[in-house]
Amino acid sequence: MIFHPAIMALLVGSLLVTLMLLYSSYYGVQVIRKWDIKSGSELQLCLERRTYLVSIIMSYMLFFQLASFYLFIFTADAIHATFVSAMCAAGSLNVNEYGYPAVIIKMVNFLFAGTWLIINYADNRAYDYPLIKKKYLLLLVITPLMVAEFIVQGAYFIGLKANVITSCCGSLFSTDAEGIASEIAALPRLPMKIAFYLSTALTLASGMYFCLRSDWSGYVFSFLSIATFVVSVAAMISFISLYFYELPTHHCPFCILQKDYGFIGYLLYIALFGGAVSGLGTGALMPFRKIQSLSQIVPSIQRRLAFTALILYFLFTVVVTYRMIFSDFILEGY
Amino acid sequence: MFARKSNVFLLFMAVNIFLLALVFGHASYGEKNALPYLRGKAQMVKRIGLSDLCLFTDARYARHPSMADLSTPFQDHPMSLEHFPSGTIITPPPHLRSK
Amino acid sequence: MIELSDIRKVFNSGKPNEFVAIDGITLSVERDKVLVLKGPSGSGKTTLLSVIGCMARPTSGRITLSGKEITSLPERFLTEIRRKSFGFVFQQFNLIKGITAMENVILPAYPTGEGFSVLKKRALSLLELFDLSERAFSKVEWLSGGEAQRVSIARALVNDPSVIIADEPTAHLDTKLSKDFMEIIGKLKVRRKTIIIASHDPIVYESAAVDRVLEMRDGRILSRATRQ
Amino acid sequence: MSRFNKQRNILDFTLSSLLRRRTKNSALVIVYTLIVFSLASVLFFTQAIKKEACIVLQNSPEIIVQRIVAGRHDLLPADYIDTIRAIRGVQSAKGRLWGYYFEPAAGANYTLMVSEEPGVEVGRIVIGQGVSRTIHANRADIVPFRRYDGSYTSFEVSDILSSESELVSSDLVLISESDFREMMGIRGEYVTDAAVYAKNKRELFMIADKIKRILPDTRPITKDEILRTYEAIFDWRGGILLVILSGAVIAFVILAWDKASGLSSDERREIGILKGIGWETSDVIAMKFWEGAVISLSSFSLGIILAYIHVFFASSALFEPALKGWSVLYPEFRLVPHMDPLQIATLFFLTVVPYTVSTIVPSWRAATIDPDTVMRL
Repeated sequence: MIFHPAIMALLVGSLLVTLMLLYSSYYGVQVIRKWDIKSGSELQLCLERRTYLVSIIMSYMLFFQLASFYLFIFTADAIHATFVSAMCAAGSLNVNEYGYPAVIIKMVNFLFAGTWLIINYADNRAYDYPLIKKKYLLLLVITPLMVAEFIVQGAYFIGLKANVITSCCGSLFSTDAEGIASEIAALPRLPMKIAFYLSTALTLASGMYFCLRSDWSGYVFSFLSIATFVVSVAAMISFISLYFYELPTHHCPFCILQKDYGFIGYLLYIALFGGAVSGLGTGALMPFRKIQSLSQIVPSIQRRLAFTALILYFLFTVVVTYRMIFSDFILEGY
Repeated sequence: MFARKSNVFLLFMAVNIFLLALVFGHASYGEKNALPYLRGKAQMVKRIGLSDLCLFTDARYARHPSMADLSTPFQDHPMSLEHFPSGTIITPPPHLRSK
Repeated sequence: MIELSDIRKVFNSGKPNEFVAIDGITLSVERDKVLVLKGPSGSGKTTLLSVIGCMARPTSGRITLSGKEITSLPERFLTEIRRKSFGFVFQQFNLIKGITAMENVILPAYPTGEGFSVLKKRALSLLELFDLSERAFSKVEWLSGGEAQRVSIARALVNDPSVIIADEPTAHLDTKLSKDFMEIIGKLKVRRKTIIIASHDPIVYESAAVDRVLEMRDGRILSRATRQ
Repeated sequence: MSRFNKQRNILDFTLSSLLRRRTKNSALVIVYTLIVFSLASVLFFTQAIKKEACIVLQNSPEIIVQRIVAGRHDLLPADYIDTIRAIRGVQSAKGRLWGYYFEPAAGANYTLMVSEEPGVEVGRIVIGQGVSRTIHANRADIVPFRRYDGSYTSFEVSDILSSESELVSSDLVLISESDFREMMGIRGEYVTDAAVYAKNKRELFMIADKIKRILPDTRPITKDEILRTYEAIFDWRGGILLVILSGAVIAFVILAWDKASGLSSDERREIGILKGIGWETSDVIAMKFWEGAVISLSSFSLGIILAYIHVFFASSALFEPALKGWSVLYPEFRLVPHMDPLQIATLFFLTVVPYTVSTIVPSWRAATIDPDTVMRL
């Protein structure tokens, strides 16, 4: 355990949010079991009020997830100096086996929280709350994930041991022979480039088609946008990062958030995350287009979401491509 | 007739944000400005061969945390809390904490 | 325009202190008329007003507003309907202290998202209607009882509702002010507002402006006295 | 546009409602600002020192070799240095002679260090600012020292180290080798420890490992370890202080919770009226959100700005008594300002997040007051 202030901040924050989610899933179970919109009973009125509370908690959670994702990466970067041969966040995350799982579970929770809020938004627009039980089932899925995040992140931080001066230095030097791999194994570049542009193009095409026709192609679009999200993250590591760092071997997807690169990473990741949440949300709403009270509402929400996703993915691609073309760095030379 | 309260507040926040930006600006300006004199200090460290900051001069073991050995703390007194602040604020040297 | 059928409202149901506030009321409120509910305190007038005004949901029974069933709407939607269709005048005036009369008047319109300057203009013209122009920017603590009453009527009108609901509006007014109040009600009636008043003040239910008086007791409607 | 207007309207009302309970809310803002201020001061201070240590100590000896005898460090025989010099990859190895000197009159501990700085020669010493301040010694003054055998000797102060370097040099007394040996009674074949430099920086660990193997009773300390130790010490320091201060944070959160949940009958009435006249639950929640945001944002930014002034303009005046403690020679230094988004984010998570969480449930409870309560008032 390293007593870095930011680590304590992350642990405290995630504990608080986890507790709030556990609290709201308690009411989630009640809603699933007892909800009856037709009734004017006091229990029903009480449950309806609880739904407001859960909505607030979830909106705060979404914000928290986003902020804590960045804080987590920042912290990993800030503590790299305490580990032998960790060069940046990528190296610190590799110090023990919980680092990268923590990053992934944070991303997943962010996507889920966003999807939940989209469903909630649609549901609150319909006078009979048709999705109420479904969204509370989803809440019961998110809560364990949040608990898992708390545990994995805690395990990562508790497992950190700074390589500081020891009185018997023999042990330290023997472990240092290999050091901690600070680089991330990168995928081959050319296939990744093809995959990245192909998936982005398909997503943009299907998104435009969906915006115009508003039919079952929403499923295709949603699936593609998630695929593009995954491919883009991989592409980030495989070749995009190289153009930003102008170094042939630096694959770290996190250093791009630093001041040295003009904080461009924020723009890229916000575009990517925003696109993924909107794309996922479009798909998540697809099955509910037939519900009578939602039939007027859902398509317009979906159109807006799909449009947002399109813009964000397009922005991401434009920034990346611009950098690839106008960077002085020539990758193929290496 | 009278200023809208929300405008007053937004103005207040704008001033705050401006001040924060000023703080950031001042910090990065100061950092840049301090580089030559930090380098001078670093040169001196090199010349004399120093290994530690001179932050805690109240006890011998607190003066050079990186040079301390297993027996340094408590050698002045078994209840060496007499050196209260540094004794609590800086750690016993890390190698004593890990086993 | 408002139809109530077999409305019941039970508080603390299932508990030893269960209390039936309204017990099977069927009623229809006509458009552009003044209706007075009269009866002793505890007779269920206030509860009935809050059910009619979409403030509370009945335990059972059905309500339709302009032909639309609103009984089982969640609070979120009910509030929107209430904001658009109803204006309320309360017994205690219930103005919010510390802010000006003008701000009090536009409070119900804040959530509609209209621009402040638009709202301000509307509030000032309403205050002018009630001869309160020069009091618009004084804090409500400094207003007299009659002025406060008129501010609260202006507030009820700011969203231009079709129905005004008033609960014991004259309880804290002297005879002259009560008569003034009924005069205002008469004016509102001319402006094609439906008005529902709960009161046991004879100045109110004997006033010429009233079209219909219903007497309530123990959560039921006793007699129907309709006037021309 | 209408959504923006709506939030602005609600903000308007929130502000006037906050102003109406001026004393209560300003007390809250003051306590909040104070919490942010103290946490931020600790954070800024430790991070700035850490940063400075990292830059300055970058130039400390690459490897320092100490001899350990019976678990404590001991004088290093000079022939060890020749052994070290013979190791492949070692560029240079030099004995360092240093030690502490307790000055009973001032009650201060000096660090005596042998050096070849200009001005240091037999009979003449160079002293740090802290020493100069403590014993009021200026250039050309004669300063007495006690020898190991109890007799006295004295040196002339030939120079005083610059005040900018106080953070590393405040308690130094630079002295010539022969004077040091004569005063401390250390024979010529011993030094305190050895500073080793490598030809290739990448081989430092290997060299340290070799030293440890050839001379098993030594302990080589590499520069990286010193830097990592400083990094860890200051993170730890900041962390521990935050843990101590967390008591204050918790007290504050309780206060916030209490303030938010213990709605006065006035506030209850007010929210009842709002709901009665057509505010929806989520509008009241938005109002409560703005209430929290107004309080948090103003306290947070004020606290940070004040802490910055405190640490970097006022030399952490409020910490000085605590840091100084029993030190007689407290260095007077001004830290190089340093701010990064991580610190701000950390502070945000340590103050705003707990505050916000503590107000969620109470504000929801306030917002779900029955709209028809207004009829029964």
